[in-house]
Amino acid sequence: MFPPLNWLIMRVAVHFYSYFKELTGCADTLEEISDGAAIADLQNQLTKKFPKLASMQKSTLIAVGVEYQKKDYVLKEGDEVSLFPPVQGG
Amino acid sequence: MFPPLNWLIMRVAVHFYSYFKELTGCADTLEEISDGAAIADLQNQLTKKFPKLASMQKSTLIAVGVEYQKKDYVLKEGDEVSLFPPVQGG
Amino acid sequence: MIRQLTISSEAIDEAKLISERTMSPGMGAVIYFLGVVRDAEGAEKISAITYEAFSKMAEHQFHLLFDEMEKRWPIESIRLVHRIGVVKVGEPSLWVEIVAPHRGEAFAACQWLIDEMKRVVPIWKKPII
Amino acid sequence: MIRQLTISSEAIDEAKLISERTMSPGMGAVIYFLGVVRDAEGAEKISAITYEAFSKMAEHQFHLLFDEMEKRWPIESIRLVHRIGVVKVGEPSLWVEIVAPHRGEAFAACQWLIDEMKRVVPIWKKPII
Repeated sequence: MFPPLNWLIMRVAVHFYSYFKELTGCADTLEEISDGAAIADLQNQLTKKFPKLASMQKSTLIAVGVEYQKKDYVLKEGDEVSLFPPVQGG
Repeated sequence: MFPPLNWLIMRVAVHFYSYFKELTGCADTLEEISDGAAIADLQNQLTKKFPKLASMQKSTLIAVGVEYQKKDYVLKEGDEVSLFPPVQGG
Repeated sequence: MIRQLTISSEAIDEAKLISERTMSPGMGAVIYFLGVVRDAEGAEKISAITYEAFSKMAEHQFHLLFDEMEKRWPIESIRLVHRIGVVKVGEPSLWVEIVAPHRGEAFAACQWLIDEMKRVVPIWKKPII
Repeated sequence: MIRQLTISSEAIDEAKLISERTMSPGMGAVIYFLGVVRDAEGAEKISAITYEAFSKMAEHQFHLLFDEMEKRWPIESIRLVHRIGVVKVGEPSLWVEIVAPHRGEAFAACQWLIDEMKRVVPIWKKPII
């Protein structure tokens, strides 16, 4: 009666922009994370994988889809999360 | 040894702009006024000649040549004085 | 500071004015304002406005304002065209362009210039019904 | 409110944008801002800037700003072009135009939009030496 393990794990796509791509060495990554995890948890996981992100943690902007979200946003299976530095248009 | 009378009188050209031309019925007038007279004196003289100017006295702007001047400006022979209502460019 | 001032009854030709813009490589901002004759003055519908200028004084007063702008802001160029005579509804009566290093000073200078113009430059309007 | 938003690597064509302007007879003010790539970032001389956008989100965030502008000011039209990719020194990266009844709201809205854009619209720049 126990659900299979993969029911407790969800996958979220993560995209990096601007010099975050240089800090991580990639533009995208697919992360597996526990069901119910928030953005803060995902960020901790990403910082372990890409240690250079740590220095930017305070100024990192985070979006899910096309909306800004805060660190307490609870992730859902299939979310598209974007991490990027302060914007500089114009 | 008395100077002739016309030494004590000076002539100033007066120009009207905008609806001041309609109030006075003319664009220009040549005024004779006592030597040493100020703009305030000229304005009194003009108000007698063109009574419709009286209602605008407080909002009248006054220039001598191309510079704004106040009512205490002492006129000189040959001055070109302009009287007009508040400006409305743009 | 480049200054170009035109007070004229000719129609304002935006495309031509834009093609004549010069800008050095340190400049980052161009602000451009167009004042257009509206179809109403207060409650009354109008078809045009007649602009009258005391041109010699208007030019002098504009240059006093440009002098002040040059002291206040690091502007590279100010170009201004004020149309006089009959200007129909929908046609521009005023075109102002400021070129400056940054947008902050360009916006500030442009707004200041238009506000001051409306205070001191001897130009008047008369609506045509 | 007319909205026209373009995020594109094509060069900004001011003359064409101006020729496409529409304006109803109650409108009295057009503000137009051009942001141009300067030859220096801080102390360093540069030759160009590469602009990168998260385009889908940038468009959404621009439209949220336009929604807010529509609530705040009686604007008839907002048109904005942001160039992405390599933009050389002296070339425009941003063009914004606001059409409104009066200059006060046009200036306020234009400045607000550019300030907010620089806060929330996901576009970044990278200088090229």
